[in-house]
Amino acid sequence: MDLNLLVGGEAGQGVQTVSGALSTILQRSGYFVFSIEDYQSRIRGGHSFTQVRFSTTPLRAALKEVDILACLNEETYQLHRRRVKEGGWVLGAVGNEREAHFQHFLPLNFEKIAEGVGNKIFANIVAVGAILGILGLDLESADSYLEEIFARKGEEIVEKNKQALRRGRDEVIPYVSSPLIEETRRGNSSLLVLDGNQALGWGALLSGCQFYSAYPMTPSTGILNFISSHAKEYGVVVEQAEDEIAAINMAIGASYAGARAMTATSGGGFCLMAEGLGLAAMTETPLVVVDAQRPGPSTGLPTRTSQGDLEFVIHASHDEFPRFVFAPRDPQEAINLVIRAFNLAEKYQVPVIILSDQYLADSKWTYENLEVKERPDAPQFSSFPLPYRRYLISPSGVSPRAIPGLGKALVVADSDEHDEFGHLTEDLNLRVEMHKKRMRKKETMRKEVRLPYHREGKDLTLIGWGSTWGVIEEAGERLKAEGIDSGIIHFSEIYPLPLQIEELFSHVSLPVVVENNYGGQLANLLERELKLPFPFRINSYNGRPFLVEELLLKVKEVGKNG
Amino acid sequence: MDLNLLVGGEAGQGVQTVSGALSTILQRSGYFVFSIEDYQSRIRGGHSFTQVRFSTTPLRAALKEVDILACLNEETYQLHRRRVKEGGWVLGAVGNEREAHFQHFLPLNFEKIAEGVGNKIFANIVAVGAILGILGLDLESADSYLEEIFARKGEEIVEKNKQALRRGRDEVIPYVSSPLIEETRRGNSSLLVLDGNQALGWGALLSGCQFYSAYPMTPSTGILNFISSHAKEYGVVVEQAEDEIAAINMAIGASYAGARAMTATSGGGFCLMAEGLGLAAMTETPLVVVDAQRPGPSTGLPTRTSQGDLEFVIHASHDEFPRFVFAPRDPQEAINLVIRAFNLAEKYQVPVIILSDQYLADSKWTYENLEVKERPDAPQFSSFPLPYRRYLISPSGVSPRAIPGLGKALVVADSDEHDEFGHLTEDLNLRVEMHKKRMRKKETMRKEVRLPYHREGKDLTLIGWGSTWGVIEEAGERLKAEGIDSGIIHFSEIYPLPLQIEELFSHVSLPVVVENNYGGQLANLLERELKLPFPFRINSYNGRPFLVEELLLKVKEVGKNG
Amino acid sequence: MGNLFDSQVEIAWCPGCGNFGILRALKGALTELGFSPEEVVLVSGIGQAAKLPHYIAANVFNGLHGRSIPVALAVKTVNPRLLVIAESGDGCMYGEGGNHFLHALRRNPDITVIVHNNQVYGLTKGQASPTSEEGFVSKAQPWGNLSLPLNPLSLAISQDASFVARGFSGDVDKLKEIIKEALTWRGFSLIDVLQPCVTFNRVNTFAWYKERVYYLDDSYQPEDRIKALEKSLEWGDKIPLGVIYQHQRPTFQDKIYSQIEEEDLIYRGVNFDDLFSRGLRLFT
Amino acid sequence: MGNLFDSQVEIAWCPGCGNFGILRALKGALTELGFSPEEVVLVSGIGQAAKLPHYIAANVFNGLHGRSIPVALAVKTVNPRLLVIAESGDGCMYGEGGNHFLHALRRNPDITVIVHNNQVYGLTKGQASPTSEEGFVSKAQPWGNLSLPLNPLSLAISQDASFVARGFSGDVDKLKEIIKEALTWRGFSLIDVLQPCVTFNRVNTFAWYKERVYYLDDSYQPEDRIKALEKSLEWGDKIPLGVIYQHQRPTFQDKIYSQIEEEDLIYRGVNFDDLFSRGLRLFT
Ligand SMILES: Cc1ncc(C[n+]2csc(CCOP(=O)(O)OP(=O)(O)O)c2C)c(N)n1
Ligand SMILES: Cc1ncc(C[n+]2csc(CCOP(=O)(O)OP(=O)(O)O)c2C)c(N)n1
Ligand code: SF4
Ligand code: SF4
Ligand SMILES: [Mg+2]
Ligand SMILES: [Mg+2]
Repeated sequence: MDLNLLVGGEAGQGVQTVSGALSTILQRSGYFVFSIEDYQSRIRGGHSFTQVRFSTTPLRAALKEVDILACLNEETYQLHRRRVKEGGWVLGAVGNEREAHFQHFLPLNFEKIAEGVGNKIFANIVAVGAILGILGLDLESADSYLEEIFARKGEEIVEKNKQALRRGRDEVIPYVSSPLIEETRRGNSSLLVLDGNQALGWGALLSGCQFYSAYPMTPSTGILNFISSHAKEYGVVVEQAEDEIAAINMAIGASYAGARAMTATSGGGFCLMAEGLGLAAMTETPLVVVDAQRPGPSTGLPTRTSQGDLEFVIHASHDEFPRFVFAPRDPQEAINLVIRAFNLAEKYQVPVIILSDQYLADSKWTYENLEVKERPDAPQFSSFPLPYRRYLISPSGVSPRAIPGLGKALVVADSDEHDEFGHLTEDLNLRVEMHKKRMRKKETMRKEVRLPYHREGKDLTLIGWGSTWGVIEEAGERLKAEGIDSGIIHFSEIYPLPLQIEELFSHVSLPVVVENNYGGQLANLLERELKLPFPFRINSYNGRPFLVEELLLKVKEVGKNG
Repeated sequence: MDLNLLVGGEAGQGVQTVSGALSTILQRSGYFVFSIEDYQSRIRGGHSFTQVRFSTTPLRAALKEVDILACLNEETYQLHRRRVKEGGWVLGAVGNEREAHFQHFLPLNFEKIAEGVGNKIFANIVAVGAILGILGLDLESADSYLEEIFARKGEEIVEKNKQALRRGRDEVIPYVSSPLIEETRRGNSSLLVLDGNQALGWGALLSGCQFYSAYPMTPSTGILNFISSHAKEYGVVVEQAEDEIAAINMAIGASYAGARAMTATSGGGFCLMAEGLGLAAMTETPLVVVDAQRPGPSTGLPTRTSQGDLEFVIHASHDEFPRFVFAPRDPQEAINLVIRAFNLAEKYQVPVIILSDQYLADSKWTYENLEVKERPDAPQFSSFPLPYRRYLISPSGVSPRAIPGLGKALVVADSDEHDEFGHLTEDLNLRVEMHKKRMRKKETMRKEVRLPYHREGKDLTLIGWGSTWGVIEEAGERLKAEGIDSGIIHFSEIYPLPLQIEELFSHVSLPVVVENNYGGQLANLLERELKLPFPFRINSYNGRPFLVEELLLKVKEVGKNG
Repeated sequence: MGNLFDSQVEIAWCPGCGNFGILRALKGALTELGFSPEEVVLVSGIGQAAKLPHYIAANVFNGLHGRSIPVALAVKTVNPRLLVIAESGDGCMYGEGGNHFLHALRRNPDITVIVHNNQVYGLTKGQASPTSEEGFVSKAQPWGNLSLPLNPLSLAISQDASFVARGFSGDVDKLKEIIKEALTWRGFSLIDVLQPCVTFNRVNTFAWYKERVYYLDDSYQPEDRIKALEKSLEWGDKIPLGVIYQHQRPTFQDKIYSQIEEEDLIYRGVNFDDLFSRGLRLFT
Repeated sequence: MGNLFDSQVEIAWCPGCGNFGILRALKGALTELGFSPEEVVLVSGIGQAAKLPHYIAANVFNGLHGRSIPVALAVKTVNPRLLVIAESGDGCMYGEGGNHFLHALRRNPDITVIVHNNQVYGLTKGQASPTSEEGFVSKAQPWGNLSLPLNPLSLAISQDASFVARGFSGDVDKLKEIIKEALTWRGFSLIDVLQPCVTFNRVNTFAWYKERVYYLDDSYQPEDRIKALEKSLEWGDKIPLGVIYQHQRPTFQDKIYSQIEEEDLIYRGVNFDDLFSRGLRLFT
């Protein structure tokens, strides 16, 4: 069983509430949920929708074909009607009779029905009720969810929502001969639903992050909200900075003072952080920075998704220094990679950049056994011979790190080129040694990086990075089912590329690089590092994530030409 | 004849005055001069020196071996004595007799001699006099130069400087059996001496640049000073901004309003401009930005040279957009490339980045016939059908540009993704068309880019970019003289790489890429674009320019291994 | 309200938002002062307020978050015949853009800055802004905002800004009059406009403002800097509206043009041949 | 002056520079207050002034031009037991770093900000700074600076900064006393120090300052905000020195720690196992 629900309306009609409600109710009923959010950069009006897919087995991607389309307004119908499956359902006071060639077209007026409960604002919950009715789920989980989220608004609101839910359900019941859900499951309390932003925030909390500074910027703001909501419990200082420059400099200051520190932003804010990134590198202060990508250039499309910043973050800031660039494939990996990022930032005293995107940030995944394999390394601040040399020139390039105020060592950090003590220098031989020392870390760092996820396939190999893993994986499986033996290489740890990468690519079938950007930035990186051409590329840059069926079509097209 | 002078002392002793004096006097006496400046990031103390090389034929690089070393302090002697040729001269109250194995060791106490004129501050001019004496130049040009530059300090100071000059000359005369200058030339008034910053500024003036905003940052500040000093004559608005973010946003605003606009900075400031760069790209506002490179990361070495920012500026700002990246090889080309940059920025409505560096910025070149081949295109703001579509989707990607207030067109520019009229849009199909439109420009832009300077050579090919041209050229000639047939490929227009680049590289002898950075950034770019390995690289990152002899040695080493 | 400045673009604000009042007042002011759309340039940053220029038929530069002032300053300098207005939210102007605001006060460019001060970050969904009250609760500040609100008026007066006013979007007519004064003022003019955000600011609502605001009467002398500073500190039960401070001084454009002794840049035309021959004389 | 805070690093300032006085005063204040080097963190930006931390034996973070305040604020927050001083030039603090300065006033972190105000960009060789006088001539401003100088004191007081003072580097003893007051003050303290630059500022010389400065006497009440604003506007023939304004209010660190109810961050230690098990409960 694999069902796909789409609910749309305008901003302000509560589409996001629907998404939260459906995802949670379905999860609590024992299903694996995968949902995506599509919205505009405005608070009211326009068009937004959510897709909630669920199944009895784990899901990793969004589909194009829809089983139930619930329309809170006419536009939703016009925009999405072609995606409804033969035999699917359309709910809403939309379209006109002539168009009702669907098996199930129920022209429910959600707002009118909601008015029956007292206010049209309950229309979204009416829609949830109607959907649950068609699915054939009882309202138990739904009721308790409504109680939770509306509790702070008072008893009356909770009651009205429950009524709205029932009215919706009751409207559809007469038309439902057999409910869509065939396999009922008992509530599986071990299922977890979480989105990318929560996962990144959670990763920080689990890492013992003690300082988080950021300036709000979609789609990274959810991390700020999440960490703030747990700051008290975890003892994290969270500060909204006056701008991104302050945000990164605060994080660096906090890290210098001994705290694990992180900041997050999106591309535009990352631009402003570029100088700070170099400061972290030069002062060798551990730092974790999340760039939640959205389409650009410039302000671009604030609420859409993109993988357009890879080349930028690899090269950001003037002159050269080593850094790690990671891009988690899903929330579970996001948690793990953030922990890993903190550990490695500290181990090598370098900045680590985590590339997220709107798709990862806002989408919800479900896990039965969330695997958090990484463990935060306890920081080691031992004692040092005095006078303390912050930048001792060592074979590995890493110097023992002391924290100001925690011992007798005076810790001198400098953004200028400096001597071993941290004092500024104009000794150009020393400069050469210091630059080598910093760059030397890259060799060990390369060894640290894990090989990409790899599944061999004889006919072709789909290559991707970051949040596209799930959709590539599912497209790959469908290809296999159609007799095309497709393999996968998927990068979550992108930079530096691991040492054995050449070997891995020495026996790969027709490589097709799939990216959510125009230029094929991973493909370019591979061309440069491997000195091999990667001519077959699938690139999307409309601000939306790949859907399984679309990707499948595109791969087949390449297949024809390749 | 080819002579090399080195004068050193501490900051505050007037080494830069010596450099200006010697360069100008020698130029006015009819010689081709090439000088470099080496100084620390401080105003007094430390060590700084200038090297002034001159000849009867044009010069393009600095040498290691020195004919006359003039030491305003002991340190200068200790640091540079090994560079004095057999038979060369050492001047100054330095070293000790035992070390005086030079043929000509004159332990002159410049400060004492200067005190004879009234003040030890004239020591630097005493040294100039001594050097002129050894060279055998009469003091006519020197006198008139002193008159010019000290005029605003009054008659008395001019006189004392002239006396200091004579005292210096008189001290050495007894020891000069035959003056170093064999070929005397008559003053050649058509010889021009200029440094890179002047050239970049001059290029802007010649382009009709009407607006220059910048925040001071070494080594770009000389451009600000130069343009300011001519702002009145040329009618240029020059504004020192509160920070680099303001500087680039002002320049963009000015360009939107119809003025040719430029800004300049160094790497750290360029970081802060990255977001503005994307704004120029998204709003399709022409913009010229100079990045005068210095070693980093971070504050690094403010007064030293580097070619470390190439990869950064190619990828700076999130997501993708086309841009030109140019790097002039010398001041003459700097003038031409700035004019070209303004023309192309306007033609394609894109940002153009010019990479300079401290070496180019501060060094003085001499030209007999300065060739300014480029001509500024007069901007064409015609009339347009109304309502005006600022972002008309055109086959070339370039849309007709109107200027606000100069006609009936309402000019709407937007950093968000927008429709043809410039209004923000959430139409994702339109987004795709707009992104394609912008990216489409790159194809025509590639055709616009000129092939690198190329001279074939059978044994090896030295490859470089920007300010290293002269030293590579001279090293190449010396190799030839030694029987090694070395060719050269030198890029001044680096990005995008021109279309025919693959062809050019298809028949190139052993390529050796010479760069003033650690990683070999041009080599990396070539590897990526050509899918060919460039394993032979010569990289220097000590903050100093290559000297001819040093480069030669390094090339030979590579030759041994290659 | 059929108007020369009407735009076709659909308005993306929430119904009931205070921004509508500012839009009406600004369009009214432009019309009543007899400007035509081509003469007007609206420069904005990013945020809900920053969308306003799209809703007016005029020249528009909708740039980066926080960076409207440097753009506006340059536009006005290049073409002083244009009427240049920089307009954006409190987060944009006082947060991300605080440094440009501060230094514009020193320069005194002849532009008008209109700040839609809803004391919250609207477009990013409700975080505290620089002008949010201490204790303001949001998802990002569940424990309440820990900082004092910025006082933009005292800040401006402390640096001798040329014209400093406060308006209220709930009173379109009076706001329009203040805007007209600012637009005709020669020099930098700031209007901080109290603007209810019906979605994210449940503290400083329309009613909250309505209860507190009052207009300065004719006895108030906006030329006295110390009095103005004192007045600017008034916030709480009573919030003064109107022109708090004014002081004529030479504008940035006046000074620049007296230096370069040229026609307004954009109209002087560039004679490239002349440039060229002058240029070649430079070094010879 | 053999002193616990003596550093081995060679001083790169010009002989006669006002910076030496500030260095002496600061070292004196630290010694007299009985601090030890490990307890002190000096944070600076880039410029001549910003080199100072290298000349004192203490913990040092010499960061980016303009960005010392966010770093200092974070260091103090993470480890409130440290004495944290942000120190840099007028260009660094009020120009590039203007926005951080402005917003620090709102937060009131318990740090001391010392600005070496030589009214010029020293390290980059003499351009006008935000505090340069109108008309100040330099290579970058051959026609003279066109902007009004920033008034950092009025700016700070306008935002109710906790402690605002002005010192003069030519009077080391008195400056030392002011620094001691600032260092022991709980909350944000600003000392704007008039510092002659003997190389690039030929207008505001030692003699120029000497002739004009005077100390506020005991009758002056630094608690009155309006009086303080008035006093802060005094500049010209007479320039007041001393504590211009002070007003106790809760510090940023007080508020943060009352929220998170934890020991000072860095001392509480992190129990990773505990974090982990608490974390796993979060979503379940
Ligand atoms: C560099 C950068 N940082 C952050 C953002 C995200 N952002 C967009 S609008 C906004 C705040 C809007 O608040 P305000 O300026 O008060 O305007 P309002 O929406 O309240 O009218 C932010 C933080 C951005 N676009 N660019
Ligand atoms: C981002 C950035 N922009 C510009 C510079 C160049 N810079 C270094 S110091 C300085 C000005 C110094 O003036 P001030 O802060 O007043 O210090 P002073 O040297 O006068 O003590 C500038 C502009 C820089 N280092 N970084
Ligand atoms: S979120 Fe607030 S400011 Fe934005 S449009 Fe809605 S009500 Fe207005
Ligand atoms: S340049 Fe000025 S501020 Fe810098 S050290 Fe010299 S005198 Fe002091
Ligand atoms: Mg706001
Ligand atoms: Mg200064």
